[in-house]
Amino acid sequence: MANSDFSAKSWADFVIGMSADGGGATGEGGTNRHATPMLDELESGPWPSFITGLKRLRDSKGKQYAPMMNDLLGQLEHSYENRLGYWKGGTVSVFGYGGGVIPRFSEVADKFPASKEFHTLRVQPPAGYHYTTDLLRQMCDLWEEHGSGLIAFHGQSGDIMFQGATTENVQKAFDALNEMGFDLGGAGPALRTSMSCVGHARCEMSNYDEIKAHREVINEFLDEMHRPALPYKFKFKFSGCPNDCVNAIHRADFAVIGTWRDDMKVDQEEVKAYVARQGRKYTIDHVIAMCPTRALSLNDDNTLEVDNKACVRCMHCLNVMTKALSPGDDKGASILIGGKRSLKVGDLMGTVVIPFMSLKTDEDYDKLKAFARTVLEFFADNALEHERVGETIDRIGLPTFLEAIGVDPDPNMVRHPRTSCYVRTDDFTEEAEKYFERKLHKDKVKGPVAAE
Amino acid sequence: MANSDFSAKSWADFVIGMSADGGGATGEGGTNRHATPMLDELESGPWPSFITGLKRLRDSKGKQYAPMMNDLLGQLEHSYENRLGYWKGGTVSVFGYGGGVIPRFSEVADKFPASKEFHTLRVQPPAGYHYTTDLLRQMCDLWEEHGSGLIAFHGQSGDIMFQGATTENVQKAFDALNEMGFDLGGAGPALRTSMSCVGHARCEMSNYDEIKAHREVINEFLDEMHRPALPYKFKFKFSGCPNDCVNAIHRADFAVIGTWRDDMKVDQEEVKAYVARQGRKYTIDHVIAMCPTRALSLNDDNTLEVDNKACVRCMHCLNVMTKALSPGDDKGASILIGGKRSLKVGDLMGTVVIPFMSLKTDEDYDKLKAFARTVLEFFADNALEHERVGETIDRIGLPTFLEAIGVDPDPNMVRHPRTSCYVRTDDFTEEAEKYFERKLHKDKVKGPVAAE
Amino acid sequence: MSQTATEAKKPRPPIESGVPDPFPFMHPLMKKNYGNWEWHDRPRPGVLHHVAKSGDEIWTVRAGTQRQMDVYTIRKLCDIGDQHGEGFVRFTTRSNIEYMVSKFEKVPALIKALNEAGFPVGGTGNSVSMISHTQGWLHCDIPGTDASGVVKSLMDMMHEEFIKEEMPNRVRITTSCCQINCGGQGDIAINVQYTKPPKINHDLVANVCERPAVVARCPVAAIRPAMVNGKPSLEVDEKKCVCCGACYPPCPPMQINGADSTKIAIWVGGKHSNARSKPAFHKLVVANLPNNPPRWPEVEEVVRKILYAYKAGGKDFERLGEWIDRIGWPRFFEETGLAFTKHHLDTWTGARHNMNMSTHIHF
Amino acid sequence: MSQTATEAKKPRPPIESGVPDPFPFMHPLMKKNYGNWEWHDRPRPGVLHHVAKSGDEIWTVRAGTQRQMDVYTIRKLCDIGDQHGEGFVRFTTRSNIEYMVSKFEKVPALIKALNEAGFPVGGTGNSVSMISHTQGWLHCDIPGTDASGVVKSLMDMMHEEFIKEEMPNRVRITTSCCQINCGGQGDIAINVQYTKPPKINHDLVANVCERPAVVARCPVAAIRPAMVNGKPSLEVDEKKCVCCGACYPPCPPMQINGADSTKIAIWVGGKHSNARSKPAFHKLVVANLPNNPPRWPEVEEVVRKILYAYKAGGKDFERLGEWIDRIGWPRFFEETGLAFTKHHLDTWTGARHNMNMSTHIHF
Ligand code: SRM
Ligand code: SRM
Ligand code: SRM
Ligand code: SRM
Ligand code: SF4
Ligand code: SF4
Ligand code: SF4
Ligand code: SF4
Ligand code: SF4
Ligand code: SF4
Ligand code: SF4
Ligand code: SF4
Repeated sequence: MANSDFSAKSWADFVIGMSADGGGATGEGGTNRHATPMLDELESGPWPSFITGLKRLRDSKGKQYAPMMNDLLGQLEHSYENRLGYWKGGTVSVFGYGGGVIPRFSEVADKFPASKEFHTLRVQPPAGYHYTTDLLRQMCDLWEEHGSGLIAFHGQSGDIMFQGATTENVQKAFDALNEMGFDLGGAGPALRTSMSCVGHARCEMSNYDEIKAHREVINEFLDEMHRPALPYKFKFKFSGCPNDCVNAIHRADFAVIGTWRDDMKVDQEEVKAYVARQGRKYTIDHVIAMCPTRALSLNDDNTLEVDNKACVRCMHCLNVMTKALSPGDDKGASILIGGKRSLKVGDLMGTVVIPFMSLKTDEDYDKLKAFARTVLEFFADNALEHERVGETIDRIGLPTFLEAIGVDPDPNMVRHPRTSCYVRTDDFTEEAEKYFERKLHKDKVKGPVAAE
Repeated sequence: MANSDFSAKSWADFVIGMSADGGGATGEGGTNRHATPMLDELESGPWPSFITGLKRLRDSKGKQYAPMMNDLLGQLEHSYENRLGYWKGGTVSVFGYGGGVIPRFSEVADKFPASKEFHTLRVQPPAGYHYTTDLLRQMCDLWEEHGSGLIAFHGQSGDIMFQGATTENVQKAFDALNEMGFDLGGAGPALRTSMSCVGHARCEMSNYDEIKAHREVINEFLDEMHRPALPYKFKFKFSGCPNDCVNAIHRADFAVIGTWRDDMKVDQEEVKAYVARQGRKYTIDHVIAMCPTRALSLNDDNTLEVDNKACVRCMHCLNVMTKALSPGDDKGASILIGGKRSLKVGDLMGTVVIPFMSLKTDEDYDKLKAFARTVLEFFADNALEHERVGETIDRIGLPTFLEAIGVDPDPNMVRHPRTSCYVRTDDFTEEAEKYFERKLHKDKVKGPVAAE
Repeated sequence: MSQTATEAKKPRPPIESGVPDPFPFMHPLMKKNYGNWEWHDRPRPGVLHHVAKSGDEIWTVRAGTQRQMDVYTIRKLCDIGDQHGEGFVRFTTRSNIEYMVSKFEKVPALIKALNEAGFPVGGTGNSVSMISHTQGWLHCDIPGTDASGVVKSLMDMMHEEFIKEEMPNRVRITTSCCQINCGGQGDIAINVQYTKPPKINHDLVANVCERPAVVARCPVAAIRPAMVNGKPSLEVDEKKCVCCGACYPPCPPMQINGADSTKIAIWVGGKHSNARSKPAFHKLVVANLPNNPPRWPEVEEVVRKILYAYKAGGKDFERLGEWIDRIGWPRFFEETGLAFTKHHLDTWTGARHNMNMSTHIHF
Repeated sequence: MSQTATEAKKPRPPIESGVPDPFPFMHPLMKKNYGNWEWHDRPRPGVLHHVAKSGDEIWTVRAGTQRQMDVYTIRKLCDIGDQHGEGFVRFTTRSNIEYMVSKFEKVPALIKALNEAGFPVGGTGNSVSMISHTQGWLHCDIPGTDASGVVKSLMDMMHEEFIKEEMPNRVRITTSCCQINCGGQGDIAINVQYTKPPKINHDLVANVCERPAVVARCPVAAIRPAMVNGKPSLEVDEKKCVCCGACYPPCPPMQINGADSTKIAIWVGGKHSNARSKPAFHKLVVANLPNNPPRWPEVEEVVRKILYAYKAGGKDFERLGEWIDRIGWPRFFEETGLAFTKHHLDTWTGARHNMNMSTHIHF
C-alpha cells in the first residue's frame, strides 16, 4: 500500500516547497515571533497542520499580513495556555449589505495589536464546490493583498471563509471578490448560504439538478440574505438523494432531498453477478436483511425480488449494488422543514412537509421557488424573535403550519398517525370529505405545491 | 371444516338446553317484561349473545333475581334508545374492607325499581385462571342465591366480576365467597387485582413460575388492596415471556416479564426440518429478515447461526420454530415500571427498570417481593394525588426515581443514551467511578435488586 | 349515597386470603409437568397441542364466550366439560374458555358439543380472537356506549375469522366505552371519542364537585373556577378543551356524554408482544363514527375494511401494525378507502417524535 | 464597537450576483455527462471511478486538507492539480479536495505527488473521513476549545483509517467548540460541554445585555432579573441551570467558559443518511473529559477506543450507531471500557421516548 510509509512522517517534514519564499525561517515577524510551544506540538503527526500553515504566513517575507499572523499565533497560543477564547464581536459590514461579515475584535489587542481586527468574509462558493486551479489562485492572490492569507474551504454552512481582514480591508476585499463574480453569504437573522451535493455532476444517485435548484432558490431571495430582517436564521440545503451528502435533514430549515416515485431499475444479470461474487449468505445478511421494510427477497435463482410499494427509497441496496440497481425515472425531491442544532430547545430534525415534488421541467423548479417563498414568508410573519422555523412548527402544531402554507396533510408526513385520543374531532367528517374530494380531483386540479 | 356450517345459524337458535327451566318464555318477569326491540337485535348472529343470557335470567321462574333482570334489561334498552348511561356511583363495602365493590345505583330507578342497586363484587380468581367445572358450578349457585346470576370471566384487570348485587346482599355474597376461599380484588386508589399468564402450567416459553410470583407478591400487600390508601391505583401483571400474554407493558404499573440471560437452545436437526418443510426463501423472509437485530443467519447447509449477544429475546424465532428453538436455562424476568392507559397524560408504557432479575430460588422470589415493596413505598410516599407511578417518574426524571429506589443505571433501561446536551455533568467522573467500582465488585457483592 | 351493606347483621371479619391457589383446580397433567413443557403446535384452529419434556401431551380446545355470562351459559359450559372434557377449564386473557384433555381422541366430540351448544371453537394462532372489552351501559357510571353490544355485533361479523386461522398473525381487538379506555391497546381498537366540551350543570357543581381537584384533572388547563348565577361553579375554555372527559368522573355535572356528540373512533396497530417489533400504541384511523346501537353498522363496516385489507396484504407473522409499517400509511389509507386528515397529525406532547424525520417515504 | 469599513471611500454598490454558476469551473466530462451517470466503484482507497451512460469514465482522487489553509497550501494543491491532474478540483462537504481526471493512468502520479506534498489520499467509502469542525479559539467569540487543534490531533491518530477502507462503513466525525454545536451530528462527535452555571460579571450586565431577551433565551427558565450591588443585573437559579450556555452569546458577562469548567463530551451514533435506518441524533458516551490542549490526549484515547471497538465488531455497511443497535448499548460500554451513568439517562423534553419501553434487552 503506497500510503502506508507516508504515515510515519510528520506533516512538518513536508513544508519545503510550499512556502512562496522557499523556506520559512525568516519571515517578517522574524525576530519578534511569539513563542508558541503549545502550538508547535500541532506540527507533528501526518495530518496537514494548520499551525504549520499559519506559521508560513507569519514568516512570509514582506507580506502585509505577516505581523498580523504573528500576533494571531500569539493570541492563539495565549488561548491554548489559558484555555479561553479572546475574540469579541461587533458590527462590520460592506456598503449596501447588512450581513455576510463576521467581525472579530481582539480582547487582548494590547498584547497582540497586529491582529486586533480579524474579520471574516463569508463568500458563497460555486454551487457544488467546483473550482479550477486558476480560480483558486486568483482567490489566494486577492487574499494575500487584502487579508491574512488564511482561507477555509469551507465553513460548515458552505461559505468560503476569507478570514482575517482588518476593518479597513473588508470593503476592499469584498469589492475585489465581487468583481470576480463572487458575492457575500449569510450571517445574522437572515437567509444563509446554502450547500448542494456534487450530484448531477458526478453521481448516478442524483434525482434532480441540484445546482439549478440551489442557484434558483437562493438567488430568488438574495435580499433576505444581504439585509438581515428575518426573525432568525434560515437555511436551505440540497441533496440529490436520500444519502444526504450535505446533511440537510439535521442542518437545514428547508431540506430538498432527491428521490423517485416509480420503480427502481433492476439489472438481474448484475444482481446474479453480485451474488456470485459475494455469496448467498453474505448477500442475504448484508442486503436483504438490511432493508428497513423487508422489501427485498432473494429468489432461489439468485435474482432479486423488489417490492417497490414497500421500498422507502432508503438507498441501501442501490448503494451496495451500484451496477445492478438504480433510481427510477419519475424523479423529484422530498422537502423536510425544521432542522437545526442545539440552541435552546435541543436538536431538531427536519420533518417531511412535501413528500414528493416533481423536479424535471423549468415549471417544476418555479414551483419549488414558489413553495420556498411561501415558507420563508410564513417564517418572516409568524416566527417569534430568535425562533427557528422548526420551533415555530412545534409551537403551533403541524396541522396549523400546513394550513398556513396551504399544504394538505399526507400520511408520508408522519411516522404514524396520532396515538393520543386527546383531540377535538367534531369536524372529522368534513375533513375526511375534503380528502375524498382531493382524491377525486387529483388528476384534474393540481395545486402549486400539492403533495403529488 | 366442521365449524363452517355453524356460522350460518344465529346464537338464539342454541338457547334450548341452557335454561334451567328447559325453556325461557315464561319467567317470573313473564307478563311484565319490558319490551326490548333494540336489544333483541343482539340475539341474531353466530356469536354467543349476552342479551340472550340476560333474558334467560329474566325468565327464570321463581328466581329472586328475575325481576331485577327484567328491569336491568329495561334500563339497558332505555340506554340503547337514548344513547346514554344511567348508573351512578356511591359507597358500598363489606365489613373490614374499604374496596373491592363497585357500587351502582340507577338514575332511572323510578322506571326500573328492581335493579335500582346493581353492585359488582370484584373477586380475585385463582392465579392463571384455572377452574374445575365443580368450582364454576359452586359460583353459579352462590350467585343465583345472592346476586343476579350474571358473572363475567373476567374483567380487564383479571377479576371475576359478580355483577348485580343489592346493597343488602353484598355482604352475604362476600361472606359466602370468602368461605369458599375467595377474596375481594381491588378498586379505588389501591393495589389492584393482578393477572398472570398460563405460563409454567402449559407453556414452553415460560421463564419463571408466574403463579408463585403472582401469589407471593400480591398476598404480601393485601392491606394495600383492601384498604385503599395509595395516591392512586397500582397494578402488577405477570407474563412468563416477552410475548406478554397478559399485556403487562401497557397495562401494569409494575410488569414482570420472563426472559433468559444465556444462549437460546437450538436443535439444528429441527431447524433443517423446518427449512425443508417451508423452503429457504420462506424461511429467510419470515424468520431471518424478521429478526429485529439481525441476530440470525441461515447457513448454506440450512442450519441456523444465532448471535446470542445480539438477540434481544423478542421471541419471534422461538415462536415460529417451537420445536427447534427454546429459551436458555438462566431464567428470570425483566421489570418494567409505569404502564397505564389514557387518563390525563395519554397512554404510557412501562419502561425497563430491572433488566434482569433471576427467578429460580425462593430467595429470588423474596427479592422480587422486596423490590415490589420498595416501589410501592416509593409510590405511596412520592406520588401526587391521582398520579400513577409512570407519571411520577416522568415528573421527577428516571435518574431521581432510580436513586430513590436504590437501583443503579443500566444501559438496558434506555433505547439509547441521551441525545440532548442540556444537562449538568460536573459529577460525571464520580458517577463513572461508581460504575467501575460496581463492575469490579459485581461478582462479590450483590445488592438485593441490582440489575444482575 | 353512602350506605353500608352490613346494617342488620353482626359483622363477620373477612379472611384475607388473597389470590387463591390454582393448583387444586389445575388439570393433573399441567400440575405434573408444571414448568416443564417442551414444544407445541396447533393441529387445527381452536386446538393447541402441548408436549412436555416428560413426553406427556395435552390438548386444549378453545371456545368463544360472551364474557358477560348468565349462570345457564356457565353451567352449559360445565356440562360440556364434564361430558366431553376432563372437568378442568380455564378462561383466557380474552374471556375464551379452554378445555384441557389428555387424549386427542376427545377433541372432536368436544368441538362438536361446543358447536352444537353455540360456542364457536377457534381464537388460536393467526385468527381473530375475542374482543377484550369493558362495561358500558350495562354497568359503568360514565360510559359513552355499550361495549358488550359493539362486541357482539363485531364478533358476529368476524365469526368466520375466529374459527379459522387465515389472518397473517393473531388479531387482538379491544373496545372501550369511554376515553378513559379500560380496554387495552389493540391491533384494532374501537373506542368512544367525545367530540364536544362538557355541558356543565351549574346548579350541581357546588354540591357534587371538589372544584380544585377538577381543575387539576384537566390535561390542558381549560377549566377555571367561576361564579355562575351567583353560585360557585366551573367554566371551560372551549378553545382549549380537547374533549377528553377527564373532568367528568370527578365531577358528573360536567356532562361529557351527549346522545349525538359521543362518537366512536377506530385505531389500529397497537401491540403488546415484544415479538419482532417493540410494543406499540394504536394509531387513529377514523373518528366521528356514529354511536349507533344496537348494531353499530358504520363501525362494523370500517372494521371489516381494515381486517380484510390486512388479511389480503399482510405477510405471515406480520401483526397489523407491522404490515402497515412495511406497506406504509399512504397505502393503508388507500387500501381501506379511508381518509387521511389533519386530525391524524399528532398534536399531543412529543408530537414531533411521531413525525417523519427522514426521507423514508412510501410511494 | 460599531464601525464601518467604508469610511474613507466612495461607496461601491454591490453586485448582488448570489450563488456563482459552477459550470465555468467544472471538469468538461462532468459538464458533458451532467445528470447522466450510470454507476461507480472505488478502485482503491481515495479513488472514485464513475462511469457515465455515454460510456465516458472519470476518476476522482480525494485528499485530506487542514480546511484552515494558508495560501501556500492552496497553491501547492493547485500545482499538483496542474501538473498531475487536469486543473479541475472540488472541495467536499468535509473539506477534502478532489481532483478529477479523465484517464486512470494519471491517478498513480497524482497520488504520489499528493503524498509527497503531505496530503493523505483517502477518505472515501468505508474509511474515516476528515472531521467536520468549527472555529474555536482561532476565530469564534464564544468558544470553549479549539476545534482545529482537536481535529489535527485526532486526524493524526486516525490517519491510517483515512488512507485505508477498513471500517464497516464510512465514519463521519464532527467536533464543535461550544454547546451551540455548529458542527453537525456525527458517528462520533467531540463537543464542548460546560459543567458550571455562568459566572456573572454584574458590573457589565446593565450596559451590555438586553435583559428580557436573555431571560427568554434560557431553556429552563433559570434566569431572573435582579438588582445586584444596586445595579440591574441577572441572577441564575443554579439548581435549575443545565449549563447550556445559551445565555452567553446574547450576554457575554454571563461567562459560561472557565479554564477548568469547560469540558469535552463525546457522543456517538449520529447519522444523516437515510440508508437502512432513519437519520439519528448522536448519543452521549462520555462527559467531563479535560479540555487539554495542545493534543487532547484524553479525548484521543476515548475516540480511539470507540473507533477500534467498532472496527472490530461492526458488520459491513453498519454505521456506528447501527452496530450499537445490533449489539446493544450494554455491550458497547463493555467493549469500549467506558462507564454508564445516570447522566446517560435522558432528562430533557420527551425523555420517555428514549427509554426502553419493551423487553428487548441485550445480555
Ligand atoms: C391463553 C393465553 C394466555 C392466558 O394465560 O390466557 C395465550 C396463550 C398462548 N399464547 Fe399468547 N395467549 C393469550 C393472550 C395473548 C395476548 C394478550 C391478549 O390477547 O390480550 C398477547 C399480546 C397480544 C398483543 O401483542 O397485543 C399474546 C401474544 C402472544 C404471542 C405474540 C404474537 C406476535 O407475533 O406478536 C405469541 C407467539 C405466537 O403466537 O407464536 C403468543 C403465544 C401463545 C402460546 C402459543 C404460548 C404457548 O406456547 O403455549 C399460547 C397459545 C396461543 C394461541 O392462541 O395459539 N401469544 N397472547 C391468552 C389467550 C387469549 C385468547 O383467548 O385469545
Ligand atoms: C370493570 C373494568 C372494565 C371491564 O369491563 O373489564 C373497568 C371498569 C372501570 N374502570 Fe377501569 N376497568 C377495568 C380495567 C381497567 C384497565 C385494564 C387493566 O387493568 O389491565 C385499565 C387500563 C390500565 C390502567 O390501569 O391504566 C383501566 C383504566 C381505568 C382508568 C384510567 C387509569 C389511568 O391512569 O389512565 C380509570 C379512571 C380512574 O381510575 O380514575 C378507570 C376507572 C374505571 C371505573 C371504576 C370507572 C369510574 O371511574 O367510575 C369503571 C367501573 C366500571 C364498572 O361499573 O364496573 N379504569 N381499567 C375493568 C376492571 C375489572 C376487573 O377488576 O377485572
Ligand atoms: C463528495 C461527497 C459529496 C460532496 O458534494 O462533497 C460525497 C460523495 C459521495 N457519497 Fe456521500 N459524499 C459526501 C458526504 C457525505 C455525507 C456528509 C458528511 O460526511 O458530512 C454523508 C452523510 C453521512 C451521515 O450519514 O452522517 C454521506 C453519505 C453517503 C452515503 C450513505 C452511507 C450510509 O450507509 O449511511 C452514501 C452511500 C454509499 O456510501 O454507498 C454516499 C455515497 C456517496 C457517493 C458514492 C455517491 C456517488 O455515487 O458518487 C460519493 C462517493 C463517496 C465516497 O466517499 O466513497 N454518501 N456522504 C461528500 C464527501 C465527504 C468527504 O469528503 O468525506
Ligand atoms: C463558521 C461556522 C463554523 C465553522 O467553522 O464552519 C459557524 C460559526 C458560528 N456560528 Fe454557527 N457556524 C457555522 C455553521 C453552523 C451550522 C452548520 C450548518 O449550517 O450546516 C450550524 C448547525 C445548523 C443550524 O443552523 O442549526 C450552526 C449553528 C449555530 C447556532 C445555533 C442555531 C440554532 O438554532 O440552534 C448559532 C447561534 C445563533 O445563531 O445564535 C451559531 C452561531 C455561530 C457564530 C456566529 C457564533 C456567534 O453567535 O457569535 C459563530 C461565528 C464563528 C466565527 O467567528 O466565524 N451557529 N452553525 C459555520 C459557518 C460557516 C459558513 O458560513 O459556512
Ligand atoms: S446526496 Fe445522493 S446524489 Fe448527492 S452526491 Fe450524495 S449520493 Fe450523490
Ligand atoms: S432502497 Fe432501501 S428500502 Fe428500498 S428496497 Fe433498497 S434497501 Fe429496501
Ligand atoms: S406470556 Fe409467554 S410464557 Fe406466558 S403464556 Fe404467553 S407465551 Fe407462554
Ligand atoms: S428471539 Fe428475536 S431477537 Fe432473538 S434471535 Fe430470535 S428473532 Fe432475533
Ligand atoms: S372504558 Fe370508561 S365507560 Fe367503559 S368501563 Fe372503563 S371507565 Fe367505564
Ligand atoms: S373535557 Fe378534558 S380538556 Fe375538556 S375541560 Fe374536561 S378535562 Fe379539560
Ligand atoms: S461551535 Fe460555538 S464556538 Fe464553535 S464556531 Fe460554532 S458558535 Fe463558535
Ligand atoms: S447556562 Fe443555560 S440553563 Fe444556565 S442560565 Fe444560562 S441559558 Fe439558562
